Formats: sequence, C-alpha cells, structure tokens
Amino acid sequence: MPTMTLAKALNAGLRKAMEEDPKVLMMGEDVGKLGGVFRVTDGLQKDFGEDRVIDTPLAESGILGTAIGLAMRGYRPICEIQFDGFVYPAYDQIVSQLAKMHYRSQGKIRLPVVVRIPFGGGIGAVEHHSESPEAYFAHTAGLKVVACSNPADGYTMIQQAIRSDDPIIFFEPKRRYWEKAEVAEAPDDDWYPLHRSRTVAAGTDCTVVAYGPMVKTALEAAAAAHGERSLEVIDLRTLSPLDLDPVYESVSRTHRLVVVHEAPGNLGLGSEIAARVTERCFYDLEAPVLRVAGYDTPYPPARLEEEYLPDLDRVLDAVDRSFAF
Amino acid sequence: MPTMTLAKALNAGLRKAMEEDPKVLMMGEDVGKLGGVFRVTDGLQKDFGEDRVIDTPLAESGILGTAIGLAMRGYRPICEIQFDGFVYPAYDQIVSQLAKMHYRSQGKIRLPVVVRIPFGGGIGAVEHHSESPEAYFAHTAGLKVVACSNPADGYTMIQQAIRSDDPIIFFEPKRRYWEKAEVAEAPDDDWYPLHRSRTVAAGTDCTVVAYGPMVKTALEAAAAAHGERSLEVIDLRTLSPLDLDPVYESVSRTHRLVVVHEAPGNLGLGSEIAARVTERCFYDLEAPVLRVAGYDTPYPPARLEEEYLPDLDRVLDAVDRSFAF
Amino acid sequence: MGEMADGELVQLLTPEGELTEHPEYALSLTSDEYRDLYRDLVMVRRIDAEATALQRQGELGIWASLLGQEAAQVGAGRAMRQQDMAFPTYREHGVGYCRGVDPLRALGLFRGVDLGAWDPREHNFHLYTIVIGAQCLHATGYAMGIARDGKVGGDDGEAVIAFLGDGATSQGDVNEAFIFASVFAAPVVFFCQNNQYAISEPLERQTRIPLYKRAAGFGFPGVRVDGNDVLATLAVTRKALDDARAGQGPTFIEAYTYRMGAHTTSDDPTRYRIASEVEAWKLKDPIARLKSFLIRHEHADPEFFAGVESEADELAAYVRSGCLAMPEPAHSTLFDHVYAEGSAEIDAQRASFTRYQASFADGGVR
Amino acid sequence: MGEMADGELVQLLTPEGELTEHPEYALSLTSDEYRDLYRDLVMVRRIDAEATALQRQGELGIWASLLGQEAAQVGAGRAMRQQDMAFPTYREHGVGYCRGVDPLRALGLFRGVDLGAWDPREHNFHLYTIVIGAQCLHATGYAMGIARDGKVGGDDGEAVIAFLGDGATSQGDVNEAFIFASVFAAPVVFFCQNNQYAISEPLERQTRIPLYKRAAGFGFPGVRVDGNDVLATLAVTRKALDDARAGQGPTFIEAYTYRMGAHTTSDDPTRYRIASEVEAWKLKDPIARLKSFLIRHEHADPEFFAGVESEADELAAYVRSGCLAMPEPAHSTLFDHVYAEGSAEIDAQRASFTRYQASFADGGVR
Ligand SMILES: Cc1ncc(C[n+]2csc(CCOP(=O)(O)OP(=O)(O)O)c2C)c(N)n1
Ligand SMILES: Cc1ncc(C[n+]2csc(CCOP(=O)(O)OP(=O)(O)O)c2C)c(N)n1
Ligand SMILES: [Mg+2]
Ligand SMILES: [Mg+2]
Repeated sequence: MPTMTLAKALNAGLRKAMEEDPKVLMMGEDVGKLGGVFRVTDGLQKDFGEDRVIDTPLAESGILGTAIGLAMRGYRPICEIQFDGFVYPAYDQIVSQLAKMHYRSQGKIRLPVVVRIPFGGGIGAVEHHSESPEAYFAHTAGLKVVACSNPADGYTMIQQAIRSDDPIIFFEPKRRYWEKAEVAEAPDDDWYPLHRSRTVAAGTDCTVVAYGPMVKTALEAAAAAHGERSLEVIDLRTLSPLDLDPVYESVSRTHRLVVVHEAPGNLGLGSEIAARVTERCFYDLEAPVLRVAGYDTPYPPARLEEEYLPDLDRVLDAVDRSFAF
Repeated sequence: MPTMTLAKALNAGLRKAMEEDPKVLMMGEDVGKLGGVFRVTDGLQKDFGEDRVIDTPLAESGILGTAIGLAMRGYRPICEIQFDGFVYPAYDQIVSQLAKMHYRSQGKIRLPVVVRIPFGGGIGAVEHHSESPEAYFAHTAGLKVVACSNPADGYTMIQQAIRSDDPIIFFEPKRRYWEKAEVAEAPDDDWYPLHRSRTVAAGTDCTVVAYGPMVKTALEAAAAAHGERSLEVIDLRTLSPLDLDPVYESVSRTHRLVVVHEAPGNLGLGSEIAARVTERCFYDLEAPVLRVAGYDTPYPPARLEEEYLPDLDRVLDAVDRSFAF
Repeated sequence: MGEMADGELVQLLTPEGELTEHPEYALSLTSDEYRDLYRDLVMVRRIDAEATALQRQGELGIWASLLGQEAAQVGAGRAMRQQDMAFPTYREHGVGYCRGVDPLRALGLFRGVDLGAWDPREHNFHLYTIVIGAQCLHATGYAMGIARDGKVGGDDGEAVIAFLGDGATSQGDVNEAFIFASVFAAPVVFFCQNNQYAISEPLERQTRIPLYKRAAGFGFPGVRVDGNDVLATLAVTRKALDDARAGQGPTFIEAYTYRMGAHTTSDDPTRYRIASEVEAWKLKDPIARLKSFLIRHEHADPEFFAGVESEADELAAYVRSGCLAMPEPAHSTLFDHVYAEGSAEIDAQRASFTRYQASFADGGVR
Repeated sequence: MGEMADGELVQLLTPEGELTEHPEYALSLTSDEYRDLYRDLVMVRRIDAEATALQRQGELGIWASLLGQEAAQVGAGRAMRQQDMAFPTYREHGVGYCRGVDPLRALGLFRGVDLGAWDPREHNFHLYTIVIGAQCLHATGYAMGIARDGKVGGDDGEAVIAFLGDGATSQGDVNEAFIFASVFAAPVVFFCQNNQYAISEPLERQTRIPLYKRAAGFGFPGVRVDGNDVLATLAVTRKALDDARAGQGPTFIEAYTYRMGAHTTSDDPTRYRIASEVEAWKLKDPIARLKSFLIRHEHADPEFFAGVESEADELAAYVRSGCLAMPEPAHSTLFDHVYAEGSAEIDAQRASFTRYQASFADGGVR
C-alpha cells in the first residue's frame, strides 16, 4: 500500500474489517454521509449501506448502550465518539456495562465493541475538543485501551481491535490525522501484536516512553538530542493492560526514564508507569522516573495550548533533570 | 458532643451547615422522607422542609446538572449519590461542567457544590454498590476530592466542604458508617484544615498511607505489628489536591512507604503517591513504594470481597516485602 | 397522582374476579390456560416469599421482592414467544421463572456467590441490570440487531421486551432508548411496572402526568394496563410484541401495580407510606382475583388449588435447600473472565494472589 | 419530515411579508418597535458575517454561524425581560446581542483567547455550552432556584430560557431537564431551534414526529413557531416566559427554521444536503420578510434602511478591528482560576512553569 495519512490508514483498516466480516458495523454521529468530522469513515456508508454505517441520534450513552445490545446479538459495533470531550455522557455504559459484562456473565457474554476516540490537543480547537481522557478508561478493569501513533499502526491496530473479543477503547491522535507515512499491507501473522509496546528508536542514555500524539514529539526530542545524548523511545501502544517489559529492559540499560503524555500529570498514565518501573527497576534507576505531562488545570484556551502541551523542549528539559539527579 | 457513629456525625454536620446558611440545600434520591438509604440525611427534611431537602427524580445527571444551576443562582447544593456505582451517569456534568466552570468563567462563576458519595466495599452488597471511583475524580482538574475516615472528621469535613467555594467530591466510607467514636464540637478556627493529610499513628520503621475505609485497616495493622515493627500511619484525607508533605517528612525518617486503598491498583491513588514520593524522596527510600490495592478486576461477588479487599494481613505482607528489598 | 381516570386503564378481569370487555384487547383462554396462569402466579409468589425468608435468616445478602407484581410479570413473561428476548431489572424473578430460569440461579446474585449465573442465550433472558435504565438501551440495540437480521415482518419475527420501573423513566438512558427505538423502528416493547414507588419516592417525583403518555411524544404508542390483572397484561403485551415482530416498532406499556412489600429487604417502607394505602391495594391482589374467577366460573376445583399449593411447597423446599447448598465461589475465580482474550497482567495478579494465599496455608503466622 | 402540516405552525408574518392572524398569539407593535426588530436582525446577521470572514482569514479558529436563524434568536432574545436568564448553546450570538453582550466577547472562545469572557450575571446570559444539552439542566436548576427564591407568581417574577438544537433533543440530559422542570414546575422555557440538521444529520435521525410534540409526554405544553418569523417567535416566547414567571411551569418551543450556512466553518454541507433545499429556504428569509412588511406598510423609509446599513457597517468594522486587537492571554493565566480557593499544587506548578519559561529568556539554548 502507498504512503497515506493516519486518517486514510484508519479508513482503509475499517474498510478492510467491514469487508472481511459482515457483522462489523460502524455507528456514531455524522459517520455516514459526512464520513465523520475527520473523514475517517469517508465512503463507508456509500459502500456498505446505511444498515452497516449508522448515523445515530445525538446521544453518546445511546450509542454505547445500543452497541452493547447489538454486540449481544452477534454484531461487532465500532462506535465513533466525535471528540474526546464528548465521551463522558457514555461513561456509565462504558464503565458499568461494557467493561463488566464478560466478568459478570462468567464469560457467557462477549462484547466485541470498539470505541474510537480522536483525542488530544494541538489543533487550536475550542474547549472539550482537546481532552486526553485515557486514564479514566485505563483505570477501569475489563476494558482494554490502546492508542495508535502513526498510519501503519493505525491501519493494523484498528483491524486487530475489531477482531478482538474484548471491548477496546481506541484512541486516535487527532493532530496526527493528516501526517503521512508508509503503510504496509502485511499478512495477519506478521502483524505486531495489538497489546505490545514497541521500541521506536534505540538509545543508550535515557528511555523516553510516549504514546499517541507524543510519540512523534519524543522522536523529535531524540533527534534533537542526537550527538549529545542517545535517547531510546518506546511507543506504549497499549495503555491497559500495560506492556512494560520493553521499558524494564530498556531502563536496565539506560537507568533513566521520562514518560510523556498530554493528559494532566496527576493520576495520568505516567504515574502508573513510574510506580511500576520503580518497583521493578529499583536498583537500576539512577534518577526517579520523571513525567512530562499536561498541567493539572482544565484544558486552556487554544492560544495557550502550546504552553500547556508537552513539547520537544520539555522532554529535553526532563532528560536534563534526570541527568542532574 | 457525645460519641456517635460516622453516619450520625455526618448527619449532625449537615444539620449544622443547614442551620447556619439558608442557602445550603440537600438533594438526591430518597434523601427526604426516608432520610437516605444510610439515614445520613435522617430528619433533615422534617426540620428544614421539602424546599431545602429535595427528593429528586431518579436521574443522577439531572441531580448534578440542576445542582449546578442552583449554585449559579446562589445556592449551595449538597448532592447525595446513593451508591458509588451510580455516579457515572452524572460523570459528564461533573467532569465537563462542574469541574471546569470556575476556570472557563475566569472565576466569575463559583460552584460550591458538594457531591457526597458513600464508597467502598466490605458490606456484602450486590454489584455496583462497592466501587471506589475516587481516582476518576482525582484525575480531573478543577475538582477537589476528599475522603473522611472517622466520625470526628466526618462531622467537621462535611461542614468545611459545604463552606468551600470549590466543587468537592466527598467520599464517605460506607462500611464505617456504623462505627462510633468521640466527636468534638470545636470552634471553627481550631479545626484541622480540610485539605491536609494527618498522621494518625506515629512510627519509625515504615510509613503506611491510607484514606477512607482503609485508615482503620492500616491502624489495625500498626497495632498488630506493634512490638515487632513501628508503623507510622497517615490518613490522606484530601485526595486531590494531594497533601504529601507529611508523607515526605515521614518517609525521610522511615525510608519505606506502603500505600493502601480498595480501588484497583492500576492508576489508583497509590500510583500517583508512589510516583511523587519517589521523585521527592529518591535518596531516602530503601525500597520502592509498595501498593496494597484492589485487584484489576471488576468488583467481585460479595462472597469474594474479603479476598479482593486489602486487609491487615496484606498490609503487613507489603511491609514485610518492603523490608525484604 | 395515584388515582387514574377510568377508561385509561386496560382491564379484563375486575378485582372481584369478573371478566370485563375491552374494545381493543380481547383474550379468550381455555380452562387449562387460565389454570396455568394461576399456577405461575402462585409459584412466583412462593419463590419470592422463600427468598425473603432466606434473606431474613441471613442466607441472602439482600432480596428485591416482587410481591404484588406477580400478574404484571407473569402476564408479560407468558406473552413472550420462545424467540423473544427479555432484558430485566433486578426484580423480574417472575419473568425469569416464565423463561425457564432455575430460581436458584436468580438467587446467586443476592447471595453474593456470583453476579448472574444463568446463560442469557439459553433462556432469552438477559442478566439482571442494577444500574437503573441501562438495560433499556441494550434491549433497543438488540432489537436493532433483530431488524438488521431481517427478523421482523415475517413469520420468523422476533421481539424484545425491556423491563423498567416507574423511577427508571427519569433516567436519560431510558429516554435515549425511546429515541433510538423510535428512530430505528426497533422491535422492542418497554414494559414499565409502575409500582408507585422508586424506593421511597412516590410517582409524583418522576412525573406529573400518567407515565404511559410519555411514549406519544417519542412517536410510538403508550398503553396503561392493570398490572394486577394477569389477563389484561397478557393481552396487551402479546399485542405489543406481535406489533414489534410485525415491524410496527416499539410500544410502551405501563403496568399499573403496587409494590406490596419493601423496596428490598434493606428497606423500611413504614418511613414513607401509610398502611391504609397498602390495605387498599390488597383488595386488588392479582392472585385472589384470578382465584375468584377460576372458582366462580368453575375453571378449577379444590383439588386443583390444593395441588398447586403442594407444588408450591415443593418448589419452596427446593429453593431453600438449593440455596443452602450453593457452593462458595473458589477464591481464584476472582480473576476469571476479566477479559475474553486474557491479559498477562491479570495472570500475574492471579499468580501472586495464589502465592500469597499459599503462604498462609504453609502455616506462616504473619 | 421537513414538511409540516399547516396549522401546526404559529406564524404572524408570511414569507411574503404580510401579517396573518393566529387565534392564540397576537402581537401589535409600534413602528418603532418593528424597526428595532429589523435593526436587530440586520446587526446580528452582520456580526455573524464578519465573524465568518474573520475565520476565513485565519483570525478565528472556528465559527458557528447563525445565518438563517436571526429571527428565532432575536424573537427569543427580545421576548426576555431584563431579569430573565438565558442559557445558550454555542450558536446564540443573536441572543447575546439582545442581552447586551459585546460581540467581541463572544469571539474570544472562537479565537482561542478565552473560554467565555463576559460576565453571565451582568447580562443574565450564561457562557456558551458546547457539550450538547448540558445547559438545559443548568437552566432548570437555575429556574428551580428562582422558584425557591419566591420569584414566581408575583410582579417580580423571573424566568429562564434554555436554548438547544434539534439534535440536542436526543440527549439524556435534555430529557432529564424536561422531567425536573415538569416535576418541580420550574419557570423555564426550552427554546429549540430546529434548524433541520445536527451537523450532517437531518431531523429524522432524532425523531419520527414533530419535535414540539415531545413536551406533552412530559406534562407541559409544546408549541411550534415559524422561526423565520420574528414576530411570531417574539409573541410565542413572550407568552411562554410570562407563563413561567406566573408560576405555570415550563414550555417547550420548537422554532422551525433552517441553518443556511455550514454547521461551523469547519463543515462542508455540500456533502450531505442538496442546493435546492437551501434555495427553497432562501425564500423564507427572516430579514427580507420583515423588510417587505416594513416597506409595504410604510413603517420605514429608505433612509431608515440606509441608516441601518451604515450602522451595521460600523458594527462590522468594530468587530473586525476589535478582534484583531484582542490581546493574547498571558502564559501564566493558564494557572488562574482552577480553584476558587486556590491550591498549593497549582501554585507549585505555576512556579515551576515560570522558572522553566524563564530559563529560555536567560538565553539558554537547550
Ligand atoms: C443509576 C442508579 N441510581 C440509583 C440506583 C439505586 N436504586 C436502586 S432501585 C432504585 C429505585 C428504582 O425505582 P423503580 O425504577 O421504580 O423500580 P422499582 O424498584 O420500584 O421496581 C434506586 C434509586 C440505581 N440502582 N441505579
Ligand atoms: C455531547 C456532545 N456530543 C457531540 C458534540 C459534537 N457536536 C457539536 S454540534 C453537534 C450538532 C448539534 O446539533 P443541534 O443540536 O441540532 O444544534 P445546531 O448545531 O444545529 O445548532 C454535534 C454533534 C457535542 N458538542 N457534544
Ligand atoms: Mg417503582
Ligand atoms: Mg440543528
């Protein structure tokens, strides 16, 4: 397959999944004729019909709740939440129903529902359009949570998520939707597993863990540090359950770790990663795990988001601070 | 004042707040005639009338949303959520509206809303009645989150929360509702501040941090360890913003820390505390911060909750493991 | 509130046990069928009574009694066809009975040994839902699936029935379910047992007008039926399910009834309602009513009634002994079924839990 | 859908600019008042056009245009009394104008310099709400507060008006607001601008029957008014607010109108609707309609229209220059107002942020 944007790659992945399994449905607000506000579902309703690409009433709890019912009936619904900040009306259905059904039914009910959420800031949007709510879901037992960071992963990960029999919250870094990269059409068994982290840049001096939109930022930091310091960058990919083995291994060599995310620092993914890595690598660490994250404020007006969001400089600053320890 | 149960102490605190300020309202399901399913609001409707103690329609988002409107009108609503597991339908109103209003209005709108939530397990209840959702709120900028652990704190903290001009999520450890202790009627300025942690048992060998229902468990562990090991127990009280100064100070002496909560470990309060304490006390710690928490499963059937919930033995086991490091 | 205009209410059997006519709903049953309904009512009440007793004796953590609502539940349950699917709240033990769910399975949740142990597909009876209203959306989605499967409008039509309480009508989820059901013409019947209370709150905390009128504003019919009249409930629900199967979309049924007991065994209704109200409703008892009818019209003789009684005694004994014999869940099941496809993290937690528990067995005093 | 039965719709001014009678709603205004309404419409449209232009030129991040909905908004805005409170969505720039909010303040959110900068209390016009439907509950709660304050039923009555779109009627929050409003007889008017679309979704994705009928099922009146008719909208809203102030409880108003432009400047409506539909609605333009009326009935002369035009030009110039001159928010304001009573944690984060930023100023290349 050619070079394509993340939005196109997700679209191609959705299309492939819908071609392969007639039980796969797409549902959400404006996903049909419009193709979604980010055009991720562009053309799908035209090709698969209104019965499989469903423009729903404007009600997120309704979308999730009916998706659960459809899944009980044997369908594999993919719900699109239009923007991160609009997932909260569906929170009860996700946290109390979707997450718990397999457990409470002792495995008798499987809910292969994928909830796609464009997330994160950096696009100059108005409030509620730049949130990073991943920790709210990662803290919820029974859900699996992943975030893609690039077109190739977008294409494969969305298909893997759809095939999974577990409910999956699928985060898409909206500010990377328009960035292009090569996407390889690979036979299934060559695909990198969905619930694995991946080292995306090798290095020796300090490990940097990121996911979603911040992977690119971390890679840019590694490039900027090049010559001075060698940063190893790990793309987390799976936010719950976490796959920290590559991180432990890396830290055992670099002895330093910086975690980067846009979500507020307090109780963000960074805190869990810091806690676990410290527990596992206590004698390896030459500095505490440092976190570069959004501040513990509501998401600010767009003109302040550059200050709010972690960037290359803040990552490098944290690396400096790690070495200063 | 005499010895009383936590439920009575909260009731007395609510009554006092309602007497002092006619703008204070109580609202929720069954809070009126019934006095709440835990009788925390017992007698309040009788004494303050149906206009101030409001039995609402059965709709949590409606309760929170109208409370926000009442607060805009100058009232100080206290919302009761009947059980922890029923707060999620109100999640959007709490996270997107209540939490953000002061920030987005640049301080022009204050929402002095208290959301009371009986939380935690240990009472043999059916599903959705034993959840510990505090991390979902503590991760949310703009909210303040507290948990009381005993009658004396219940009495004062609820009044302080009502007086606060910030929205406060107020967690009450439901399995401690019926436990009695002395409650002192103190003049306001002698009161211990709401947003402060407190050392509730002095010790020298290992620090144990807990909140809500687990404070008693931690104290029992300290008593059980007595003679062998001296545990210092800190009652967190404020879950967001955190007040970790007493913890840093304690760890600088004990060099070890165990954090205890009922909520699932993954991204629970323990992870944030571990991350921060490690950052601040990196050279003090002789072992990584260890966490004793609920497992990362949905809350199990009641007959398994003893296995699920942290108890004295698990706390002591963690202390042992800390020393084994 | 509480009082209704006559004529609003569909009734086929008066409280005195006389048949009445209704222009839209007719039902004519054989003596066998009448007797079967009576048997159902008695069995369902007996299961409920036994569970209440078991709770009092500490064998159940809590119990949500259906006392007074037997006719509403049996009427609805018996109106369903095999292929129809039900989504209950936590109180539909009577519907579960009609769906062939072993009453013992329904006790598991309340005893605390599981979170719902029957196979929803085997009985086309979903697990109980405790979060008020949530199941109405599941039911609607399931019904949307039926429509997508082409199982409406033909001989192989299927329908869904969602149970909810009067209090539940205030939840956003329930109203969203109405919207989805209407917009997608989903084959779903919303069966609301208006038992006059949501725990302590009387109906007027949820609505100022009769509940069945809510539906019209969403674009589908609403009917109020005497929920203490098993015949009327059966007829009305049958018609609604038929319509749904035929592709006519949703119906809302308000089964007007009364919760004779406490909300659950943890509740104390004397705090919020007066005895005379309960007494008045006793006169409308669904079982007594059908019994008068059976006797007066000689559909049943004393033997029959004696037979049903002893059958009920047996059932109660079965429930009791079965409850006491229910195995405790094994500790390690705590970690079962968190994920369909597993998780290394959960496996690790299970392993460390097992090690930890073994450390006690080793005789270690900690 | 889209077509309505005649007679359902309250109209006082035909698309051709002729007055019509309505049995329940009458309105007689002075020439001055008619002209004032016309001026409002023109000003509101001009502000909107200027904002759209500013967005195209990169000065605003996004803009939600009200083009086509001027009459609905001005009718509603002018029906309010000083003491009434409005809770808008993100599109009620016209109502804001009527409430005396400087249009520049409304631009801040869209320019990204703030999240709403006017004082809601000063104008009795709350901040914009983007999460669909959430404000309906706030409005209801505020109205409950009015009732508690005793400000209904007397001369000092106050009322609330909550704005919402057709799409919003599907949200649980909106339906819960109907329930609370009804149960507590809150003095609130739900003013729904049915502009036929929720972004790309036509009305039939939200309902199968006319929206105004929704209200009856909740126990309060629903009215459909021609939202392109400023006179009818004014009359209907005035009546509803009067009723609310008088203690009659809520009313639902469906202002039947059309979104002439894109959902926002980020949207491309050609993907989901046909040009002929837009053309048909052009014939019902709210401003042209009032203008015909003013001319035919000699309420205004050419000077008046010229004057309004030049006033609008001035306003547009003010909006443009004011927008360009809007100060950037200072970086440290990021940390302002997170809490009313402050937080040591936020103070610490601000301090470390300031130190960090200063490290660049020090000329340090990192
Ligand atoms: C979302 C939610 N909120 C609160 C509760 C607590 N609760 C359990 S039953 C009940 C009353 C339900 O009343 P109704 O819908 O009339 O059903 P009934 O119990 O009368 O059958 C309440 C408030 C709950 N289970 N779920
Ligand atoms: C809870 C929520 N879900 C989704 C969105 C995204 N969104 C913004 S406007 C809109 C359509 C609203 O339609 P309608 O209520 O008819 O109002 P209109 O924009 O037509 O004025 C949607 C889906 C949102 N803002 N909030
Ligand atoms: Mg009820
Ligand atoms: Mg619209």
